[in-house]
Order: sequence, then C-alpha cells, then structure tokens
Amino acid sequence: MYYAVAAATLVTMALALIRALRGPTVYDRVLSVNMFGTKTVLLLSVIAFLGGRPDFLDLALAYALINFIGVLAVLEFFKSRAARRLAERSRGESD
Amino acid sequence: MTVLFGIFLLTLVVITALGIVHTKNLFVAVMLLGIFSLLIAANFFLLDAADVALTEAAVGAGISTVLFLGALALTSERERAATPHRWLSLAVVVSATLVVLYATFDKPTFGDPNAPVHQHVGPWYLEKTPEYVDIPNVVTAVLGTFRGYDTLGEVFVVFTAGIGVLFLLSGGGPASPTERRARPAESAIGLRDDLIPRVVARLLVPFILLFGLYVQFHGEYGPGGGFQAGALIAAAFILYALVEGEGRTLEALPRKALMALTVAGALLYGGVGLAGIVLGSEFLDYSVLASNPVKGQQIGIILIELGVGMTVTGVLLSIFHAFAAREQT
Amino acid sequence: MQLLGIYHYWVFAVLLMIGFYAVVAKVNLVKKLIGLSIFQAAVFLLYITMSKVSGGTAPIFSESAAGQLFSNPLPQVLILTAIVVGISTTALGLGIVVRIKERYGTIEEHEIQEIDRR
Amino acid sequence: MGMVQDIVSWILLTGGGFFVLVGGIGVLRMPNLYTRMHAASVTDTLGAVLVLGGIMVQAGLSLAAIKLAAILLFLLITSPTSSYALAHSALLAGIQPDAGRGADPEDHP
Repeated sequence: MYYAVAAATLVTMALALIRALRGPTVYDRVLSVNMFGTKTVLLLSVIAFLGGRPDFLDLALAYALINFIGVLAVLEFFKSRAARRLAERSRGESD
Repeated sequence: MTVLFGIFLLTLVVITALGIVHTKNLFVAVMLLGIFSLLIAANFFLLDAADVALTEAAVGAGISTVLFLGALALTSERERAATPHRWLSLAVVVSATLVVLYATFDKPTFGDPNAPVHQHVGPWYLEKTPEYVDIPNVVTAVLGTFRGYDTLGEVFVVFTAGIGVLFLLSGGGPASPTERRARPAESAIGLRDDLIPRVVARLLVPFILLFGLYVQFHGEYGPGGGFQAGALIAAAFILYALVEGEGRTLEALPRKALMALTVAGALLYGGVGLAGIVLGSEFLDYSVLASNPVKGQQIGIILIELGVGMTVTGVLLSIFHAFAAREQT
Repeated sequence: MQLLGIYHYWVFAVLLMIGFYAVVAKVNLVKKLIGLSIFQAAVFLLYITMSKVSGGTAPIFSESAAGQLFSNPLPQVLILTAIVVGISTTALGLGIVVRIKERYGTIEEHEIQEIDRR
Repeated sequence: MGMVQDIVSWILLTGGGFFVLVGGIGVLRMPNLYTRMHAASVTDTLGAVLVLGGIMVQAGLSLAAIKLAAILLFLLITSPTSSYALAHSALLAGIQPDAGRGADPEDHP
C-alpha cells in the first residue's frame, strides 16, 4: 500500500514539475515549488515507513518546517522589487 | 521497487537541471534550483543517507534560495546575452559526457556490497564504532572523532568563506548615506504588513529553533549534528528577518554576537583538540577528556558538534545579513 | 538489470555535464554559479550512490535495524560537510558577483571584458 | 485489532493517494492561476491529512506517531498560509481572478 501512495506522490511531483517548467506566470512556479515541498514531505514520511526506519521522520519534519521559508522569501522578493520599481519610477518622474 | 522510485526521481532531477540551464529568467532558474534541491534530498534519502538528506533539507530548501534571491535583487534577473560559441561549447560538453559515460562502465554495479569502496575503512568504522565511541549514529562518530581533522578543516573553510563574504560586502556601497535614509517609506510595502504570514511565521520560529536544538543534541542517536542544526537555526532567524525585518532580527542577535558565535565555535573545536594534547594525548584525541575513554570520546563529540553548530549558524546568518544590508543601500 | 545497475552513474555524468555546460557556455555570472551548484550536486550524488549497499540501511544503529547491512558511512560524512561548505563558497561567489555588478554595472561576462579592454 | 487497523489505514492511504494524484492533475490541467491554486491546496490539506493519518494508524501509539502528528500540524498551518500569501501577492501584481475567462494572461515575470 505504501508503494501505491509513494508512486502517486511521485507522479504528482512529476506533474508539478511540468507546471513549474511551463509557467506561465512566476506565481504558477512558486505554487508548484510549494506543492513540490509538501509532496516531498509526504514522500519522505512514506519511504521512512517503507524502509522500516520510522526514526527518520525527522527529515520530513525538517521539510515541513523549512519549506515555508522559500515561498515567503520569493514573495518578499516580489514585493520589494515592486517597491523598488515604484521608487525608480517616481524618481524618474521627479527628475 | 525503491530502486525504481530512485530512477524516476533521478530522471526528474535531470529534467529539472535541463530546465534550469535552459531558462533565460534567472529568477525562474533559482526557483527550479529549489525543486532540484528537494529532488536531490529525496534521492539521498532513498540511497540510505539520512544525515546527508537532512543537511540538504536544511540548506537547500531555505537558505540557498534566500541567498540566490538576495544576489538577484542586487544584480539583475534576466540573462541578457545569447550564449556565444554555443555549438563549440556543446561539442566540448558532449564529448566530455561521452568520456565520463565510458568511464561509468567500469563502475561496480549499483549497491554491490563487494564494491571497492566497501573494502576500505568503511566497514572498520561500522565495526569499531560501538567499541570505541558507543553511539548509534556512525556518521556522527566518523565525522566527530575518526575523521576529526577533516571536519576541523571544513569548519575553517566555512569560517573563511564567511569572513570573505563579510570583507566583500560590508564595505561602503554605491549609494550615499542620504539615500539610505530614504528607505523606510519603501520597506512598508514588504511582507511586514501582511498579517497572516507574519503571525504564522512568528508561531513557527520557536519550533524551528527547538527542532534545531533537537537536531544538534540528538545527532549522536539519530540523523543530525552540528552542520544540520546550524543551518536550521540560521533558517529560523532568516524566517524571522523575512517577516519582521532586518532590524528586529539584528536586535535579537546583533552582528557582534554573530561574529562572537562564529569565532567561539571554531575556537571551541580547536580548543577541544588542544585539550587532548594538554591532557597527555594527541590533537583531537578525546579519549583523555574523561576517565573512561569511551565517555571521553562522547564528551568530545558533543563539544565539537556544538562548535560546528555555532560556527555554521554564525557564518550563514552573517552572510545573509551582509546581502540584506547591501540591498538596503 | 545491468543497465539499471549503472543508471545512477549515468545521471551523475549527465548532471555533471549540464552543470559544466552552464559554467562554460553561459556568460551570465549568476547562471554560472547556478551551474556550479548543479555540478556540485552531481558530485554529491556520485559519492552517495557509491555508499549505498543493496538491502542495507542508513548507518545508524537502532532496534529496528538490528542485524541489517549498513551503507558505508564515510562518503556520507564527506558529503555532509561538503554541502555546508558548498553553500558558503557559493555565497562567496555571489558576493563577488554583487561587487562586480556594482563596479561594472553588468554581470554579463563579455560586457565586463569589453569594459576592461577600454 | 490488527485487521481493523490495516483496513482503516488502507482506506486512508488509498484516499490520500487518490487526492494527491487528483490535485497533481488539477495543477497541470486547470486553466489559470487561481484554479490551479485550488487544485494544489487539495493535495496540501486533504491529501496530506489522509496519507499521514493512514501512516499514523499503522504506527500506533509511538514516537513516530507523535512526529507524524507534528508534521501534519505544521503542514496544516504553513501550506494554507503560503497559499494565502501567494494569492494575495498575485492579486496585488494584477493577475485577475476570472474563472470564466479561462486562459492565462501573457507571461508576467
């Protein structure tokens, strides 16, 4: 049963990867990166049980905690870039 | 079956790498690099390298994305020029690929227990760890005591790289101080006034810190150790900086404290090594640290892992702050 | 099965060369560093692949793994440290790129060379 | 007990696998950003709950079950938050939620 779930997760990862490669907007790519992260968490948990070493769930826990940072960093980058462009435009107008 | 999963994942890795090289948008490349790192970590896990997968998880998922984005914010997001001499480079690369592929035919089959690698010191470490060190995690034992010199060297490389980044980026930027002061109005647009991510991130930071400490001090028993813990703790502070701003983070952990942490970690490692000499043995021989040699080894490993954790946290956070401070000038 | 036996090494070779291509052919400095990261990851993959033993498990003793084969801990130790060293050196490279951008106003290799020639 | 445990966890795991897969197909096939986001959140919440719940039933009362519960908790907190932040910043960037229009706008880096 674990195998089936792991396979389903892997296929979903492949689908998310296709979406990440195709875009079209950057937000689609962020979405698929985020989704990829949660799918990795699921995959790692399933495989930890598949291999009979449930003590390795620490890894999945690390991803569950850390994955958020990447997405927030990207969104913060967007916003600060928008702010920078706004500032540049207003500076250009005042010149 | 797990081998098939591995092969599927490796194929995805190759596709992602092709996507990274193909795209002209550096921003997209960085995001695909995040996916690439996730895939590589899953592969490490499938290849029975739990410690390595945890390191890749701690470093690849957050910190490397944040650093690349920091650099992109300071440079540009698009690759402007077309690739010159494309066919020449492609020819060189393809012929090199063929050479490497030819070499792979001499490789032992995947997972072969009789491969030359497994005839060397690896089995000795597995056999002797219970006797000499008596901790369950052989990787930590090898890292801490059997190959303590290597790890010391790596810690100093990390240390030097951190110093290098500080030298490069902490000098005066191109902007004048007056422009630096004109910043607050812009920064109000950041993530800082987005209430929901801010609350959730605040909630999450203590848990990441706690988990980092768990990874640090549980490294003898499960996957973990100083390198992973350092990256996790740095990631927690980076998350805090993303939602609360640079200033608040630097209030919590000022630059001077970071510097002290970095240096103290490296000194702790070296000091434990010297303590071995002072107590009448060799450099980085921990067995004299306690009356019982096995106990001494365990104490030594805990101390040097602590040193590693401190240095890695300090260096990664200093690097992050160096990039972020540039961004504001 | 013979092919499956060396598939991991093929992926290593291909990844190595994708990274190499990015370093050699691309003129954008950040792209070169991204290529370098891929190159690094390929080497990591090679080492970890070599440490794997079929039917083995991660080299951490526990009750659930009693009496099992263990994979080789040594390559894992080398790569574990190399990952953290890798991110620090990449950061150093990015620092240099940022300084180049500030000094030259561009991060495209040929434009930098043109400015230098003047 | 063992039998019941197995059946319950199989049902949960099958359901989880199904929703994960459906979400994956949705992310690929849906016409625009917001509908894709909707599909992705199915995998992040329902799929994750069912899969991790299924494993938890197998694990019984142990440290592993507690770790799984922690993973589940953090996933349930973080993934809706990142979905929210993503939707919010996409909206601010001027991508209009319009289910009727269907097609994607032009590339918007």
